[in-house]
Amino acid sequence: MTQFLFYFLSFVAVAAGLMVITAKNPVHSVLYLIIAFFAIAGHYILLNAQFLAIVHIIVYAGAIMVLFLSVIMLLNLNKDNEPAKSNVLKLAAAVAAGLLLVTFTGTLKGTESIIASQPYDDQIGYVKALGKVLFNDFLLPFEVSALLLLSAIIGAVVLVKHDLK
Amino acid sequence: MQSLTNRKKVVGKKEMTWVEKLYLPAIFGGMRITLKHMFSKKTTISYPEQTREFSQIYRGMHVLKRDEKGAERCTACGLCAVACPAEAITMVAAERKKGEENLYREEKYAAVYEINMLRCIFCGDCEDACPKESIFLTDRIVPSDLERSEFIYGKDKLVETLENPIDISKRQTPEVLEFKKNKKLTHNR
Amino acid sequence: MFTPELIFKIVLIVSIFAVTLVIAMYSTYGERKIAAFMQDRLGPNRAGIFGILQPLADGVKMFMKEELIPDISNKVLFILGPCLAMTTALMTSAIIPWGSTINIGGTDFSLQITDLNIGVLYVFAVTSIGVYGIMIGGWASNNKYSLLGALRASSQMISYEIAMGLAIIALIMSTGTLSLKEISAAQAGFHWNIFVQPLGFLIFIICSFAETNRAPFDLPECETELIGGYHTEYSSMKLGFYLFAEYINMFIASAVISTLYFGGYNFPFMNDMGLSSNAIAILGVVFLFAKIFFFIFFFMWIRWTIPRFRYDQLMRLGWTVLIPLAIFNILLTGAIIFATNN
Amino acid sequence: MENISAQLTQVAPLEHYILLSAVLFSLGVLGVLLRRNVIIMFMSIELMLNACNLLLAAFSAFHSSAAGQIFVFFIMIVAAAEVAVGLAIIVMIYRNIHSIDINELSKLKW
Amino acid sequence: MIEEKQIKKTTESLPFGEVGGASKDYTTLNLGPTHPATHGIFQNIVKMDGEIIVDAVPTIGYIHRAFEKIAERRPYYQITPLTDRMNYCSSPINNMGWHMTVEKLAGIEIPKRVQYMRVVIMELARIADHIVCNSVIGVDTGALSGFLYVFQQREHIYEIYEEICGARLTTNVGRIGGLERDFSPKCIDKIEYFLKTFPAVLKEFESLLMRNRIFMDRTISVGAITAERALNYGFTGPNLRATGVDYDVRVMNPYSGYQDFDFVVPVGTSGDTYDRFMVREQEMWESLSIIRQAMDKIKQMPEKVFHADVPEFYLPPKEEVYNNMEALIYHFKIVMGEVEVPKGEVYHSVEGGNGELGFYLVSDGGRTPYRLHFRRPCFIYYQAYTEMIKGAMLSDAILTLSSLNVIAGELDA
Amino acid sequence: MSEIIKPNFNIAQVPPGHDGPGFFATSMDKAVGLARKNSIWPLPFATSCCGIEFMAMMGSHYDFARFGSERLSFSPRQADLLMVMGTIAKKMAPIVKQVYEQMAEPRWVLSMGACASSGGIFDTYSVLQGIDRIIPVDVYVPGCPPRPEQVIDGILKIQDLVGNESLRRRNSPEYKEMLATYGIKVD
Amino acid sequence: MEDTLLHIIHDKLKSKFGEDIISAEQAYDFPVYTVSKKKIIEIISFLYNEEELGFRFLTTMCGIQFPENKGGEFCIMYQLHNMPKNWRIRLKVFTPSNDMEYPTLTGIFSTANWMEREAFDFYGFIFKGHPNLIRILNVEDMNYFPMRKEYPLEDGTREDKNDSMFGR
Repeated sequence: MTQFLFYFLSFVAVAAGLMVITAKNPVHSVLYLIIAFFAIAGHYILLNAQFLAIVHIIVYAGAIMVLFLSVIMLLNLNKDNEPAKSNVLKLAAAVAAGLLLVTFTGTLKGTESIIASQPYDDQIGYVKALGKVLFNDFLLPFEVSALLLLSAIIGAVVLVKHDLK
Repeated sequence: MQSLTNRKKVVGKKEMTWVEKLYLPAIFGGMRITLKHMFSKKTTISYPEQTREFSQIYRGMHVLKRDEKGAERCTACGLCAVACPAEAITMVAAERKKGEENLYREEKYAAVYEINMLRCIFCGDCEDACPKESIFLTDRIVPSDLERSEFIYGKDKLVETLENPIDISKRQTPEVLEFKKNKKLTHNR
Repeated sequence: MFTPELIFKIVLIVSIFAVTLVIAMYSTYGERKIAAFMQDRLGPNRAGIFGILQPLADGVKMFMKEELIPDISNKVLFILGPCLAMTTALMTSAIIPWGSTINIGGTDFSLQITDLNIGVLYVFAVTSIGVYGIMIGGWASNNKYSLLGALRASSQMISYEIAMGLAIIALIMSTGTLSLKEISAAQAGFHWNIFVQPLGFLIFIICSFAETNRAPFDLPECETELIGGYHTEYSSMKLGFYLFAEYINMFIASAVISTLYFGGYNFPFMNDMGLSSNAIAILGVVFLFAKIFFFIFFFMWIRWTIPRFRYDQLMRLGWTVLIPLAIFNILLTGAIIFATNN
Repeated sequence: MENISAQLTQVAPLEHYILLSAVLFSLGVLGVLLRRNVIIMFMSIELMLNACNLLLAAFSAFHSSAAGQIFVFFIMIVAAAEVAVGLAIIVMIYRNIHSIDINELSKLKW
Repeated sequence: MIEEKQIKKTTESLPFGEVGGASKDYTTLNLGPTHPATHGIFQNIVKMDGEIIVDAVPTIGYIHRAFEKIAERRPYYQITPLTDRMNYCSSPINNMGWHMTVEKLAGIEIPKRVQYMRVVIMELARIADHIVCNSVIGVDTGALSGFLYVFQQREHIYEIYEEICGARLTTNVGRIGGLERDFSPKCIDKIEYFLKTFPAVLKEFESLLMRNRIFMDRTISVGAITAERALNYGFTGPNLRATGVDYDVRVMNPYSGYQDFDFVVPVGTSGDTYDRFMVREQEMWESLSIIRQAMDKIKQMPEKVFHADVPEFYLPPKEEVYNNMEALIYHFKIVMGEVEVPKGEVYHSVEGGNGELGFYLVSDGGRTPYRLHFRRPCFIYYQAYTEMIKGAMLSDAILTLSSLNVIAGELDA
Repeated sequence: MSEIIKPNFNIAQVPPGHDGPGFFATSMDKAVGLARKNSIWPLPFATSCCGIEFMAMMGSHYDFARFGSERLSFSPRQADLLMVMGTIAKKMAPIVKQVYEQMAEPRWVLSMGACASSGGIFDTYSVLQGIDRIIPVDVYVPGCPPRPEQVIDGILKIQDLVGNESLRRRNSPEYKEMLATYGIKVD
Repeated sequence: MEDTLLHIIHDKLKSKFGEDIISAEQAYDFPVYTVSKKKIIEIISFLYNEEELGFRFLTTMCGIQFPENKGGEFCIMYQLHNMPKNWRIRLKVFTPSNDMEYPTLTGIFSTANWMEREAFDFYGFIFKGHPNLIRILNVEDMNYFPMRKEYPLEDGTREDKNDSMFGR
């Protein structure tokens, strides 16, 4: 049952990912990407990381993709007037990506099988466990990331401000 | 610009006090008002069951009056048609024949009298124009209908029936009512 | 397979589903009646006694209405929009604790479909994807008014979600849990969170107005400007779904507000009256619904009282008033927790 | 629910997660190479980031260490910041050159 | 949204200039002719950058009914129903204005009592007009309840109209030379009742909106126009007064005995929507006080004077028509339109609900006017709308429109 | 469609009453009609004076909401009843027709007031002499403008029509023919 | 006062424009000046700018047709207002029917824009220099000028009228 779920979600994620890059209409791309994200959220739940899954949905599906969608709507990009690349380039791109995949697979094949190094702990995905780690071991990165977000907000506002003189 | 009338009074204070800037007082004030209305008496008149009082001089559906003896007052003089800004009134005059004195008051009468109710704007000019106390607007309303042709009101719908005379005395001035008591005058005979 | 618990859960799911739909249906009726009463009118009173069948009439009419899909619009997305709106609106009810536990034949059954340990975040996630219904529908309509409505909805949603999240963070700080069940349980009796987090409550309720697209934040559909906003091009039941979703959202928002800030199923002196636990549970459900109905009424009351914002004013209110206020609230809560713990 | 998911990691081996991430990452790369629409390229980058996230979460689960998930959060933060700034740049570029074709941008001048 | 075809047809030939360089990412939006916010029918094709309006092209004439042409074919008294349908929110003012124009041409002196009765009717009409305008501003901001509260009062005004003339909206009240009948006791009661109940309701309406920050934010400095531009655009009435110019025909060129009344002319400061709203609110209070004064004056005057003694213009009383040959001849002559109007041209203006409502009448002595031109305030100031909404947001444009109180019937004539 | 899926087995003969507008159909019609007539959402196409009287009708004294019709749909897609109120000039006529065409079936039209029904006093070069020249009108309400009572009468007439209408009427060839005479295409 | 107003303005205009002021008369409460078409813009801008006159408000303007007045079949009436002094005057400009061109007033009064479009729509006056001289009230493809006396009021589509008896 759960194994089936894993393969189903994997299939959905890959298929949706494929549609993202092939869909003509940017809005469709966005919607497929959202589907892919939901599939990944499903994987997180399978991995017992519920908090991560929910945050993933809130951040990616709830915020980032809404932004994408609204930018596309704002710029009125629903016409699929994107000039296609030449077939040679397309082929080259496919070959390059395929080679990358092959490399990855080869690397994976080369390593010995990874075995769980520690006994499985199903509590790590919970808020309490995460919070402890985050605020004990990763306090500095946490603060830095806050700064990063702040600067990103300021940067975005400055960029789209109409006539900043 | 200088004042033109020396009666100028500037209205529209635009500065908000800090209390007003908080949004909430005005919102709560408004909510108090709406809540008060929620429990107040409702003004609605449930129309088909209840009817609203019409003014006695309301300008609704026309009536062609008969006199006391039941003869039609209209003499087909055409003044109402001339006075009608919508050109909604048409009539065909006819000569009264012998033996019809109880039907028609004057020697001439309207054989056909039609008002196009869809054209009519109920301005009351025909009532003003009538010199024979014949056409009056009443406080009845013209019903709506499904077919356009239904709105050509002929004499069948306009002339009051003997059984149900329509009282229009409230529309008339006291002078006219006084005048009508004088039975010697030709108009009242 | 069919344990009593599972059967109870199924019964619960079905009944919550039905109750949600019925309440949403009758919210439309309630809205019309309340609006009428607030405006010295009578409101619908021809369909059934006091117009009680009005929602049914509307529903049947909309089902029987011709489906119009504009030629140029994207058919799949056009249909997906209202469905998504409806689905996301219905999803949240799964984690709301509708009551404490009820004891049938010696077994305790929780009156909650599922207790997620991150329930608050779940509510948050579902509302945040709720906007897709509006955006997709508005975009697929291929109509400028709809598009404007969709754009307004998206930016409104993003802006007010932040303030809402910050308000919730302050609440979580004081309760110490993300589970709605625990939050409810912690408010037993009269220890409601509203007394702990009044400012947070204010921010939260304003944001829920914005998230449910209710006046004064009904910019995505405001009738006088955008005709119908995102649902301008929708007819028949697809429109019905949109309208319905709004009322479901309102119901769910009221339920969440009641649960988070007004004690959920708790009511004053619940443990002092010497009632059996089952009686308390049932009374709790009644009280929860009373609270929910009050908030639904409150939503309508506001709608028929105050004017709506302008788009940029709404943004300004969100970014320059509510978010700083919410951050201040967090700091304040933190300070108080720090002070009381020491 | 907990005891069900406790066995889950045994169901799908870690290699499968790695492979899935690799495929998704390659798809992202393919998207960047294939398309000329900046927004879609941007989305492909998001896809690549998510592939990494998935991998990190899988490692975290298999190593029973929360650090991997914490990394995912940081990646999400970076992604959010990136999207905010990146989309702002795209909007601005579009305002100026009325195109989001990557080839138009290669002039580095508008 | 509705007229996709229409937009396409119109946008092809739009006289939009190139605004700020390339115009590719501007949206054109078709407001009207059936947009809910255009109370009445006119079309505005607005060009927007996001929600900021860059340019607008108004199209009018959607209910052009050729008033001026009809007027050339109708006898004088039949033009009154036409004027009803011009500014239908305040038709009695139009009726009276028309009667006064003809009276001015024919040199008819109107007794004071009739003048005051006319003032009462006209001020009631002004209140009705301003009620519609101000409450519709409320509706367009989203506050519906206030609208329904004041509309109940408007129903009272309609009841009064009904007692005076027998109609609710298109009143056709009065005749050349006076009114057709005296105020009935019931009518006077109703006016008194209205004077008693209206202030409380108006207060309530004001407290719903006037100091509400949301409303103030929505209206202050929205759709503003300077006094100078307003005068250049020919603004009159509340819209001009909102800019600070206290031009009021009732004070500048008093007619119908307005010089005998004590009232102030409310003005605004910056000509924005809030000022227009406030000026109208204050004018309702002033109108109330004028009605009170007029009613007091009417009560002190001898009853039964409701028209001037002009048998060649004013229809003789019915009892005489029925019995008196001379009266019947006059009656026929008047109804046939054969009244002796002198040759000449005359302009008369009244302070209509929306501003100076002028009648320019050229008479060749015939039974119909030779040329009748209406100075319709709505028509004149609506062209400033484009200028007023440039740079504003879509919501502002809608509020500006409703606060200008453009009445389509008057706009298109 | 029906030709492809022809059942190759014999089914019992349907009694005549059940074919066509038989018993079941009519009671269904009645129920739907009852629902429809209590939920008529009007599209107020208000151009002039009558629009102001329509406002009075929405007001507290008359309260249109009693008939379940207070939800005005300014979008023609959602409206059931097109209320044309006020003068329709020739410039406006195509727009009225377009709005009618955009409405979803079933749709009804109420022509309110003299101007919309017949042109009223405006027998001029610029005014359409009655909207029934461009769209089919179900109910005419006379008056200039009609009193709200008259309009409510008209609405009651419309309700009667709606309540008694067969569900099949809108698909019938007669109906399509009728629309075709107005030059309105049916799909 | 009106009488003097008539003369004050007449003197000023006469001394400035001489022969272009064709006539001056007092009609009811308005001084009416008939002026020549060539100088109309100069006259109005003089009335606008001159310190003492200051006619800064265009109350209304409209076209009139006098078919019997040969050589001046068409006329445009301008009505100006000096608000502070409450002076009002009317200017009339006649033109023969074969020369419908007028200079535009939009340079001085913005409000003249639509008024001129209306005059064009009704009578066919051509205002040279008008920014957007197209029909305003009537449908774009109308091929006549409806307010001219020779055209009927009705379009003949009315069916429900029977005016054989009292026809106008």
